[in-house]
Amino acid sequence: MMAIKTEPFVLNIGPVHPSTHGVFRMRATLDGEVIVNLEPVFGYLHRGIEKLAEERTYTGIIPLTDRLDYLASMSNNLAYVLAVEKLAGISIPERAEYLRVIIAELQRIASHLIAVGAFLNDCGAFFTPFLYMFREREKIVDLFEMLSGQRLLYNYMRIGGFTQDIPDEFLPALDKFVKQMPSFIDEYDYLLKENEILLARAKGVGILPKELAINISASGPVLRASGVKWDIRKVDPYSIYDRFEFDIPTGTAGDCYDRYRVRVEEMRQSLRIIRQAMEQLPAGPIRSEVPHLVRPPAGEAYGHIEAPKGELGFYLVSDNSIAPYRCHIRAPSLLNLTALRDMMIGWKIQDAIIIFGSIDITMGEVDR
Amino acid sequence: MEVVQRYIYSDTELDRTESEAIEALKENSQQPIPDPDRWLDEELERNILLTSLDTILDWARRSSLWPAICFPACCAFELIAANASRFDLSRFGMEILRASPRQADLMITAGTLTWKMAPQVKRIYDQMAEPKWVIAMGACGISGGIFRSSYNVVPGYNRIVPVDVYVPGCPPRPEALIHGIRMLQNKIAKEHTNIKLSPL
Amino acid sequence: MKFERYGKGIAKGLTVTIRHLLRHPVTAQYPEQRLNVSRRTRGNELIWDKEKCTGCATCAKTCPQGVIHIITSVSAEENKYVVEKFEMDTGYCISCGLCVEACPYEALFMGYAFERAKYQRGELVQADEMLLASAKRRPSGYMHPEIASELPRQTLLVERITEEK
Amino acid sequence: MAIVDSAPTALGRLETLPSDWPVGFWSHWGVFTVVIIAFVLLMVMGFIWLERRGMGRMQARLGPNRAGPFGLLQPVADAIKVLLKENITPAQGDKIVHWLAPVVVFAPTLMIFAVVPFSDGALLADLNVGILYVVAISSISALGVFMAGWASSNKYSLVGAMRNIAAVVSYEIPLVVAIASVVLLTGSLSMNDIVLAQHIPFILLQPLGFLIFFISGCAEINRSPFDLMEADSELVAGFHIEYSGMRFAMFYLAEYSEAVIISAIITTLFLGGWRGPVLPPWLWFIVKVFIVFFVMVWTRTTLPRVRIDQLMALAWKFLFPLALINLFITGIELLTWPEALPWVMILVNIAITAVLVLLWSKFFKLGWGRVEV
Amino acid sequence: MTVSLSAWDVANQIKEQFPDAVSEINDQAILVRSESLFEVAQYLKNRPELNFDYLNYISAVDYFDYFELVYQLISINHNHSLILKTRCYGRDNPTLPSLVSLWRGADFQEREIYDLIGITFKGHPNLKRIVLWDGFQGHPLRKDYL
Repeated sequence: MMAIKTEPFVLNIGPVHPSTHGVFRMRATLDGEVIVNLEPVFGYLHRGIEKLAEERTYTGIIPLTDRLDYLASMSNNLAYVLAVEKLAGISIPERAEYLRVIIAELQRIASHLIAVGAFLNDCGAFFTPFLYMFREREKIVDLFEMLSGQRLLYNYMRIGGFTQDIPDEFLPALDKFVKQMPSFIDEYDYLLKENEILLARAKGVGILPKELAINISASGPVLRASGVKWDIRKVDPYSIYDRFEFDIPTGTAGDCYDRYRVRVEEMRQSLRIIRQAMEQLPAGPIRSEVPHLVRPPAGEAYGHIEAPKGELGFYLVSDNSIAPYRCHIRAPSLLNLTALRDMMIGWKIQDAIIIFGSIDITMGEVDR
Repeated sequence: MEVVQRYIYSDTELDRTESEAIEALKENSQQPIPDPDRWLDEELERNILLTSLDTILDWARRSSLWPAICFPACCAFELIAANASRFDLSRFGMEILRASPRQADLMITAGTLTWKMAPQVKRIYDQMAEPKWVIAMGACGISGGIFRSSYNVVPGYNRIVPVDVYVPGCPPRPEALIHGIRMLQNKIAKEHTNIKLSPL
Repeated sequence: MKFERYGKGIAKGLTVTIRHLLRHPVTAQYPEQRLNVSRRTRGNELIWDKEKCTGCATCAKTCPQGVIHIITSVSAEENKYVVEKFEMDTGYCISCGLCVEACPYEALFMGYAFERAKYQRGELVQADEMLLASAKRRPSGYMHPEIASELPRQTLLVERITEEK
Repeated sequence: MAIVDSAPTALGRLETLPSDWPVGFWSHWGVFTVVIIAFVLLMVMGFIWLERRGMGRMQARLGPNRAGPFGLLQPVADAIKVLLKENITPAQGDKIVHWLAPVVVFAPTLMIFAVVPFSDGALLADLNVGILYVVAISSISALGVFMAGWASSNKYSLVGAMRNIAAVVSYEIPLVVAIASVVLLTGSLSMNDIVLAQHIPFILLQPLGFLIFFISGCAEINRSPFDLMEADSELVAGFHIEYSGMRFAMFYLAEYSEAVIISAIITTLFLGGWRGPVLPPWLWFIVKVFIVFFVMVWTRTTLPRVRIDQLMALAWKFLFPLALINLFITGIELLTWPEALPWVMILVNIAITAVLVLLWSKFFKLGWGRVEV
Repeated sequence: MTVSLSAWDVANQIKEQFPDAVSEINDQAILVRSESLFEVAQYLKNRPELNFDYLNYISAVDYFDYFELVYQLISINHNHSLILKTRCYGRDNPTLPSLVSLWRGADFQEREIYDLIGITFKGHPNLKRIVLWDGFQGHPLRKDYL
């Protein structure tokens, strides 16, 4: 029998591709449909945020941080203001702490909704779960719009608290949302959790072993799906997270399905935290006295939070001027992609798409 | 399967050609492309020019604007929100997001454009079949927005593609985008087309 | 694929979509049906109060990217600044609201309207008289609670019962 | 009749069909050609409208409602716009093949309607090998798809076309075997006779056959969950990625007219075709076609896409053996109890289907994860 | 709570092994000589009491005279952290050992530093520009880049 001569070919997936969640590019070398090599190419959304931050005031950077992970602007704001507050030694009022927790958890739900919806969309469920998730996200966006006046890039947090106190109609609306949401999560689970096709597509695909996950500095749901119980909210509680009861959902296999499930469970846990925070929310001021132009003493600080995508940290170096000397961003999306090549080699293009979708990245954060 | 050595390591050849394309485009697009305004003159004469065939054609074109995929950054999510259940662009027949630029009519430039991305966007625009329109969505699309002073950001899509409608905002609300799309539809309604049927 | 559950999962999914078919959609048909935006909305323009403005240019200094151009001259008789030109580019503004927050004389507001699309790039630059408040250019309640309380209540998707539990 | 008599002898064989028509063969031919083209175009528009509106409602939104009343003119607007868009041929593509491919894809879909009965005897050609003709002709479009994929000189389109060939070749087999069991029941290959034989719809007598036919039909025409050749989120637009303007319109049309065909054949084979009380036969036919298509829209809205090796495995490991067993059982039933009461047979067949599907589901293992094809 | 290990204690442990490695110690961080960075990192990772298996982030700061690299190491098992710093002198061709062989999480971060600050990491398997294109002039995050 004569052997057929075959040759691998290079397929460019991206930068403009429906499933690259922005402008990511993968140079995949394929043998038939099987990926034999893959090289991620970044930088199509590199806007130089770290450089721009060096020439802006500490407050003026907050709009920049909005645009990092634009699906979780509030989390970015939170991470940044925590870093600055650590750097300048500012304490914030109790009410603001609670509101920060509520808002950060709402933002986590919103971001996970998109992540889960986009992942299912990548699996090929023709926009339906995505649109359902988007509808739910719209409710959170409404709440955030009520607070900040914008729908996507909120710019709501300030060093020392918030811009404005929450309006009167916020808490009743939040209460309604918290009551409605669990039944929606159940409904989504009913829609696709046990779907045979989804199980076949996602289970056992794109396995990220525990050791590798730690070694590549993965964080967030990607790390937890691999079975590492590592959540900054628990292991290094920032803000007032040590006052709430919640569990850290972890996966076992570290495959796409686990990552999807971990996100869904985290949404439930976030609702739990919001409920507790709403009960305990004290009255009082919303912002501590902070000068208009913050001038932290020379030094350095690293503030980090458990953002929806993973550990988001800001490493700030101050030289006692109104702008940071250096603002380094530890972007979870970028680091989670480190093992992309290992996870994808040997799988088909279709798997590559869902593996990529299950990592849940935002290009604004990857490239910065 | 044995894989040829050159596929394993990153392909520097591809990097070099990409780099050349970026530099060339950067060189050639230092000035903004003027906004198309020929249709404004046509508007004056449209009573004479706009035939009933044009009316039907323009109706068809504005009723089924299929957006191409060009979603670099943040505004994309307001665009998707406009497409999603609550605002539902599909009412205007726009829910078919053609992933292939060949079949799309409208490019909604949702997001910051970097120089590294610029050749790709230019290419998408060139690949779109006539007639085609561009909506510059958001501050980054119009002027570079907050990132204008950055070393890697194109100050506005009108440096590389002609823009029909500018929708300001950072990001614009979905309603604002729909308003922009309706403005574009009004513009299309006034266009006169010389039909040249290309052979099948 | 492994039909461990004999296609039960697929059937469950099908029931969810068919139930949605019978529910009322959540769509607001925009040009006809409008959602009330947030009272604090940061619309696509600035509203400038010429009377209150002292020309201190705090807004221009606070703006993270220098959208606002303000040219003042000193008026000898009244011993104060006279604003000769106040210009901003809505196509460049990111509506972050920092200028409104910073203004010490409450002379600057975010706009309430958002439909500000234009056909020409040049039309997006607004100056002086164009920035004043009018019936079509209402200020929003961002950082101005007294205005916010007069604006209509925001439409919320949570309050609309779209699905029975 | 004089005109029929003067018809060329080559067509003489078909002459027997339309003896009751006023001007004989030619008018029959002319009327039905026009009717079929109009029917296909209208049905495609109806399908596009149904799909977009129905899918919209299932996704908690409205769907197109601006162009015309209820958005009914949306497909018309799309059609006019697409037809008058620029035609682009890739510089490195094969020009002739690129030009020919849409025609090769679209023409067979019209041809199939020659044998689909709209009412008793109301069909262009009552071929005595009708269903065989359908199977034969419908495979031609796969060739067109491959031509398109290859001539575009685009990797995505090539991969899409490859997938399509693989899917069509695999799913043709369970499809034909499922048809065979229907043919066993009727004893005739003619579509008209198949409908006439259905005093009770064959979906009840052949539930397993229907299931197999429906799944492989969906796969054949690349409806979700088997829409691998277009696979929006993976292959961008699949084989027609480089097509624009009128040629893209032909692909779009072909895609939906294939859906019309599969719906029509399912209606004819399993749902009793044009049979039904009260309403006129052609209306029953259209209603049934729409119902079948609605189920396709429904599954498309709900289900994720399968992987290419799973697609293959489903055809070869699940559907093919089941189809064979179904054929075997149908044969045995016909031999042993030819006189059995229909309702007994219905119960027996449904029970057999349930047992078989459950059993096969138990044994059917693709294995999670990596599968080398 | 992630415990920040006392830099003095850890520095003493390092000094036992590598007497010349540590050049400066303050409350938060240990400053290591760039030549012995790799050995120290390897020691920190493999020593069971420390077991820094997680490289949280790498940052580089341009101080005109030198570039300061900041490594935050975390041990998932012991839940403690340590900041390791090193300095890299010279602006023309600053070079440091790469830590990719220890923590693969360093991969993209080192590439990014190479791209934006212009520090070459010896031993990195695929050191090329990550976010900018090949022909880009200069390194934007350097303080003298305009």
